[in-house]
Amino acid sequence: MRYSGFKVIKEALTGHKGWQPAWRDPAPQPHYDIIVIGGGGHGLATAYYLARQFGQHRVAVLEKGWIGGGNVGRNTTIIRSNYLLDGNEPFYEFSMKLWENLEQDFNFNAMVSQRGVLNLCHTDAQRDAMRRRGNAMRLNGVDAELLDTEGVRRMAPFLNFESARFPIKGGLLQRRGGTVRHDAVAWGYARGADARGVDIIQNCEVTGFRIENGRVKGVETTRGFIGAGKVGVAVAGSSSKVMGMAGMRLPIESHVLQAFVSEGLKPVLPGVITYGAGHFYVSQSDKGGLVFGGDIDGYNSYAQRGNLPVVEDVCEGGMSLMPMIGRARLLRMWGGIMDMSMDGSPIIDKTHVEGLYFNGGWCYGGFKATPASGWAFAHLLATDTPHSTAKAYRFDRFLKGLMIDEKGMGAQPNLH
Amino acid sequence: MNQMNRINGQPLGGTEATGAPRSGQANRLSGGQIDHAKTLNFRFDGKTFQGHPGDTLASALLANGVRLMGRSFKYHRPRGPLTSGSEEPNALVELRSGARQEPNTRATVAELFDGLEAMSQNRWPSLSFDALAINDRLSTFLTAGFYYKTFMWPKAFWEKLYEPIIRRAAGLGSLSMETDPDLYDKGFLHADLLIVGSGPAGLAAALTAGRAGAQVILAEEDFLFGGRLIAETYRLGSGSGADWAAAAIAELAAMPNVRLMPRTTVIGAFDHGITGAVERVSDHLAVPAAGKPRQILWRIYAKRTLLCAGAIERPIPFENNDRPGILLAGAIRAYANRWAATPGKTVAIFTNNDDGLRTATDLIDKGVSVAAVIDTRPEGKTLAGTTHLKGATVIDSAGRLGLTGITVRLGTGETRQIACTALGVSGGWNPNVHLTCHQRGRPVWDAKIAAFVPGADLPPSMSVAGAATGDLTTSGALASGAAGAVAALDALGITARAAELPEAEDAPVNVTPFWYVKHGKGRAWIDQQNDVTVKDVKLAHQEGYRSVEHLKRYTTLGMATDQGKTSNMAGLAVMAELTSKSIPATGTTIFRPPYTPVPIATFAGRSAGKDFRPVRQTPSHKWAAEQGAVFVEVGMWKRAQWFPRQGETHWRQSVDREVLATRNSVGICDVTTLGKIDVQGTDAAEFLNRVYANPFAKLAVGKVRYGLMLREDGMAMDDGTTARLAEDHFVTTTTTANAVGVYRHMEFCRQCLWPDLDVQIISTTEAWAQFSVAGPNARKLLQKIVDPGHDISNEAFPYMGCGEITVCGGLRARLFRISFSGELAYEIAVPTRYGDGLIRAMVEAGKQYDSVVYGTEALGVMRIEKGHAAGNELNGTTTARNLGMAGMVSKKKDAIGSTLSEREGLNRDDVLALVGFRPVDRSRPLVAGSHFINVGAEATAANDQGYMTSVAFSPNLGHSVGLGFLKSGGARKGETLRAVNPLNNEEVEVEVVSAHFIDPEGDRLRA
Amino acid sequence: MIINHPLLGPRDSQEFIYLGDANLIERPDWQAANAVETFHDYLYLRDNPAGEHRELWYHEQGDRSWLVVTRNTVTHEISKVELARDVARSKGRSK
Amino acid sequence: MPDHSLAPLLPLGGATPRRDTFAGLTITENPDVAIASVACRMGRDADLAKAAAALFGTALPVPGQMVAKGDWALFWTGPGQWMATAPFATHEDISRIVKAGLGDTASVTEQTDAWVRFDIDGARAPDMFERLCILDTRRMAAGSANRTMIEHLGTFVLCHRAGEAFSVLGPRSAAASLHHAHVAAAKSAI
Repeated sequence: MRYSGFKVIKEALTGHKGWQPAWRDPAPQPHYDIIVIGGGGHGLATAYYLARQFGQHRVAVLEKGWIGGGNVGRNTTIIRSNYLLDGNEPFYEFSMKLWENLEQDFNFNAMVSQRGVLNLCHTDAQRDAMRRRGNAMRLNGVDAELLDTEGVRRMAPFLNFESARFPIKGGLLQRRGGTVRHDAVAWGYARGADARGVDIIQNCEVTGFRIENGRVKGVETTRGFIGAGKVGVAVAGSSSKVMGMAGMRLPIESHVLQAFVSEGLKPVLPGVITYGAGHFYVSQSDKGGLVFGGDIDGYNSYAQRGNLPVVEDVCEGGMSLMPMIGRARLLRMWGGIMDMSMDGSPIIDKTHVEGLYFNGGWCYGGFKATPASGWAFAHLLATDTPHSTAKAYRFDRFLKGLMIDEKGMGAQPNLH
Repeated sequence: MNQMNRINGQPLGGTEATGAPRSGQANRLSGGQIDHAKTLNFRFDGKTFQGHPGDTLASALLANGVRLMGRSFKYHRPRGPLTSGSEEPNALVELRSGARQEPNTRATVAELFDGLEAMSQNRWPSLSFDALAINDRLSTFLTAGFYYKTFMWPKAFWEKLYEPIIRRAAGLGSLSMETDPDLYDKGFLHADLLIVGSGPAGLAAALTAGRAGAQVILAEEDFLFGGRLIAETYRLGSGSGADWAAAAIAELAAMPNVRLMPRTTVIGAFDHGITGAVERVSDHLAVPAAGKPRQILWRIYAKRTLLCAGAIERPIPFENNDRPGILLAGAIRAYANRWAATPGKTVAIFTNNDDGLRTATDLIDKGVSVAAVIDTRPEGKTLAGTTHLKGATVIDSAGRLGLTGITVRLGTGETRQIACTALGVSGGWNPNVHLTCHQRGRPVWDAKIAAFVPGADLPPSMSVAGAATGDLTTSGALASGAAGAVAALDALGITARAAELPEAEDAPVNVTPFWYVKHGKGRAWIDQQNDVTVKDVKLAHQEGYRSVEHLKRYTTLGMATDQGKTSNMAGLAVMAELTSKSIPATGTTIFRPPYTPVPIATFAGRSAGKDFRPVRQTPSHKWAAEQGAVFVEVGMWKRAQWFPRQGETHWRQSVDREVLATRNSVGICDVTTLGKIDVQGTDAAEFLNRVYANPFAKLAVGKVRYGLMLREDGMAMDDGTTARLAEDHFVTTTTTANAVGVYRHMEFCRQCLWPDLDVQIISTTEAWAQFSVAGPNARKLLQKIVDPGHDISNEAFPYMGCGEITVCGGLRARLFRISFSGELAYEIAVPTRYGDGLIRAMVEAGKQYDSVVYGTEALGVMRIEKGHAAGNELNGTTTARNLGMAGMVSKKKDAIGSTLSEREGLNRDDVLALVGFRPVDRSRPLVAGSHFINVGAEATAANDQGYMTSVAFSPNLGHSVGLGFLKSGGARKGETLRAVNPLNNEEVEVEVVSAHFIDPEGDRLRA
Repeated sequence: MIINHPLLGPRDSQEFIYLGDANLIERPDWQAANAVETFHDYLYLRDNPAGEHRELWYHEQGDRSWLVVTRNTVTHEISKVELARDVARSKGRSK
Repeated sequence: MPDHSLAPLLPLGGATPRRDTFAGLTITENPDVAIASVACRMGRDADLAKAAAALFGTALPVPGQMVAKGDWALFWTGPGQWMATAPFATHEDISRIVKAGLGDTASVTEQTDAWVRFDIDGARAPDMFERLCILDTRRMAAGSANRTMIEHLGTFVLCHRAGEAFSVLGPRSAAASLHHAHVAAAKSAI
């Protein structure tokens, strides 16, 4: 069924009787050409592009709970392609281009809102580093503007220009950056994949891999064995748990990242703003809530909750940057489990097991990467060759010394 | 007895009666917990009203006959209060004005004070006439999730047209956009037992624990203690519940081991028994007292927590169940009993349990007319003094801006119209399990009361008592509160005896599940704030959004400011019916912190604005400020950036002067901010030999050596100089930025890697004021400072020498012959308190040489001229090889980072190398952050040759100079490249040169 | 969180800095033939269990001790706290 | 005490110590204490104990504790580490004095000017402290010495008399911020 304004009106006038389920609820078949483990944004996008782009239709997505229940449903909804390094920038720009046509592509309004992402800088050295990054973006054909203090003031006059502990010296602006209604991304991909024949199987937890002489044959699940020609794992947050079942240790730690939303407010913020001298980034949802976050709690965790010190640290950053939000109330806090990798960049690669492929290590950049991640993973699964923009996301880059370390923090996952 | 006059330490607020007419308060009753003798004036939407101390904004407005207080989120439906507490979804207002304007404040908990100002919100032009109420007419088009299905064409219209409209319509209240003028604070409390809630269970627990001598904190979100006890009329022992509560509070207030915390909401249960609580210190005042915070965020470390948070009543959705005047039955009872106010003169009750009947009885006793009691239960005792309709339901209501009547369907099937201006609805009570879920605990179903109760997976150290457990009787609450305290203290080894308790009612509520009224084609509201109706839930089910998580996210059920406290159950029940599953099988939605919304400023406390982080000042700060220095933030330090002199209008004039004077004569710079670590022990040399990539074992006493420190992954971590003061004593310096991290790293190496090395370290960064004295006349200047006994001639004190000396007539000091500027230079250190005196003395001594004091800009210029790597080069991704120091990484010893720096990817022929650059056209400035592109090549990422890290105008060379990383840089000296800066649409042709622009052979250093 | 410091008793985790897996104590031999591989595994690979995890915390705002904390990464429950120096010695590390 | 020509500057920038008074509480800047750190050399615990007893006239304190004897006050700062303090007027060169007494049993480092010290006196002290730090100063015993965080800074909190006499030692460079935090917390509480 195609969604449209006309359809909405027609259904409204006929009692909404015609709406169908957005996706089926099929029982697992005994065998699929490709199984994607993980019904989050990346897994669903992978299945969608496998079907839409690579002609794969005997595909199943296995989700242990409900689709979209992981990080795609618990993030701060920011999209951007303002990366510095060659290994990253083309990939995230590819993702941005997919975002820009996504809704028309999968016929679901995910409210892709390109209202700009502004990273602020507070020292001359930060500005130099930002200029290097902005120029790298431009050399990659990506939009970027370096604002001075006055430029920032024009865009966000409510920021603390008077009594800031760390003065605002400018900012790097990507106008094409913005936000997306996160749940809608999972639902849109699920609906689009389902419509193209993909089986989305919820409440089906993978409990093991069946591997015979180095080749994957399928997966054991809480709903029995399911055979597969190829298995792709896209379970960021739980990557170590799942790949551990295939005997792999990963260059990844699981950490909790808290996010926060305020009560609804009339329009306050122009786009996304990030603080360069504290851990704070914020945007405003279409419903009016300030959606904000900061640093990860910093210790390994699989609990989807955090603790007060980080809540306080984030709000301190917010209050030093934009003191006019002081009387807005924080409504809800939640935590997502991040696949923090050893250089802050993801992995999309084959494994030592033939037919077993891995997608993870997204740190907290996973949401913005969803479309490109799905496409690139589908490309790898379908063609056995990495997508042109994802060639650097290899397991062996650490052994070879080819890290993709945007922040320069090294093998310290909680600092990326 | 009136508790308003009883709570110790609580300001009464209010003013003596102004003689203002009471007649305005048409719906004011007698009695209650308010001070009728005092009158408070307040304004709502510009109109003046009167209320009394003890009122909330909601109770005062109801007393004044005002039911309409807000508009709903989506359909802009007229709304009045549904509840009398913090779970209120409807009566949200903008409280106060100007910079203190406070959006989305629940009128039901806003404590009335004289001069209070409130405005209704989310309406235009006025509350009674709201243009966007048109949405209500269009509601059939605006069903759950409609926006996911449209607004997609044409693509560009989303940001330009649709979204701005949606954003303006959405949102609730608005911010003033001004800086909040109030103070906020944070604090930390410790206790044996934290009791959350002061209803019958909480008070019984507090008395039990308090009398046992335990350290007790009793936190109550209300401004009065007692919970339901002060909202009910039933007796406790010989007196009223309010009397008993007041007496209990009086006893507790006299106990030094008990801390009573009214106006304090426990917002979250975090790891290991830590709870967060927000105390509203000044929200009941017009303006906080001087120096006092508006609110305090308390972090409470209690060994045990006893949750006595009571229960929250739930409504029964029926067609048009959201009109102003339709409240929860318990709320109407509370308004009448505690606040002496009624939402209407003629009230009807709609209930599925006996508790609803109580409201009718209490209203009748207060002389409020009860038009009828509509009871879904066909059986049961009949209530006297009113029409008690059994097996009946309310199927519709009337009244555009406030309730005028209801339509009832009798058990017989016939319908009846009943005129009333208020309706009390009771669908039963949900135990308040909120905090039990904060560590992902899941409530379990209790069929007896048809509600979820706390599960077994409570946060460790938390237990639950009273109505929160599902025991809804007062006697049960008292008993379980006392028992809960005894058990909690027993776990701590404290013996307590349960407080003797008064006789109290123990009537069961006899609830028979009745989740929503099926009759009718219209809309029945489940989530009143977000306008989620029964129809929306049905549509979500039809479209496959059937898991609770999908239901919530698709319909926004339970996502409003009340977080579903009054709506989640009905939503679940409807979905359960549609999927023909039981409610527990359908699922439960768990709650997340905070319990009620908390101002962002409260979480920040004092760490806001300029107090975000502390300021570190250098020993010469006072002197520099006297000179009118311009300061710059370097981490938490404030350092002098340059020292403008008379007539200098541009920073470059000052910086050029400081550089030239230093290179031509002598300059002084405060370098105290560099980290200093004292390293001692018989193995100190071996220790340094392992933490630095280059050798240290053979450094002679009295000598200094430059050290390059790598991370284990081979990237440069930090660099600095290390001086050997004795065989077993070194002083090593770090960069300002990495001082803390390097110290931490050294402790890791010392304790975790080589635990038996005899090495002790301690930071001395703050203990010594250290100044660089650089330039041809540096020695001459210092000879006037250093005591004559110490020979600092080039022969006696050569380059890279160091020693302990005395200055200015005997003050102990340290002297290091090191140079960052490339000039003949020393660094001299004295105990910090004498740093101010020393710089004044050196400036005096330098006068005859026209010495200058230079800031961080000149420092930067000179280190770039000299080609020293600094922060811009040590960016965490650069190896020794990138920095041109590959030779320093000794292969003959084990040092952190040496092994992994051998990886192939870090040693390819074309790796980046640090080189110098100068503009071909010397008049052109260079720009840091430019990228290098070969001449003739297209400016694309594929052709990127590297990037410029640091630039400066060299007043010595008369042109701009730069440092940068260039592919195969070492082999490209003399090559011409383009430094492109597309951000500014500019590029400069540059020549690759040595990074050492000044004195490449280092003759000056050794002079 | 609260870490029960072996010398100082319960202290708020806010006084500490987290490093990660306690295996970082077991730094490999730099002279081994495959040193690059062993250092790679040592520095980059993690067990990252959902459950009991031995990890390094540094009491930066306290007594500067490095601690090995055994903590459940699902419940955050801490079952054991040791001085890292003692753990290092027990693993045969010395000079 | 060497007689040189340089005038000292107090941490808060004044010539005389700063003092702030509230009902039931005073906050006093105290520059008159010399400090040296003492760190036991590997395996020399017994020798150090002996030398320390001879020098200070008391045993070195155990973790979390402070001892005072005559001119000397000592508090534990870490495993095998202590701070030794004495009157500045008579012990300005404290590190040499302590090193001379302890010889090669310990590493000794001058710490006097690394710290700003505020003496906190009065029954309302805990009311201020509970808005500054995590430590339970209300129930802290006399002789307790702890390092914790105040205003994002690592500080020592010493308890001289339970509930009413404390000292706070913080990084000297941040003296002004630390002082501001104490005064703000005191105003907030009192």
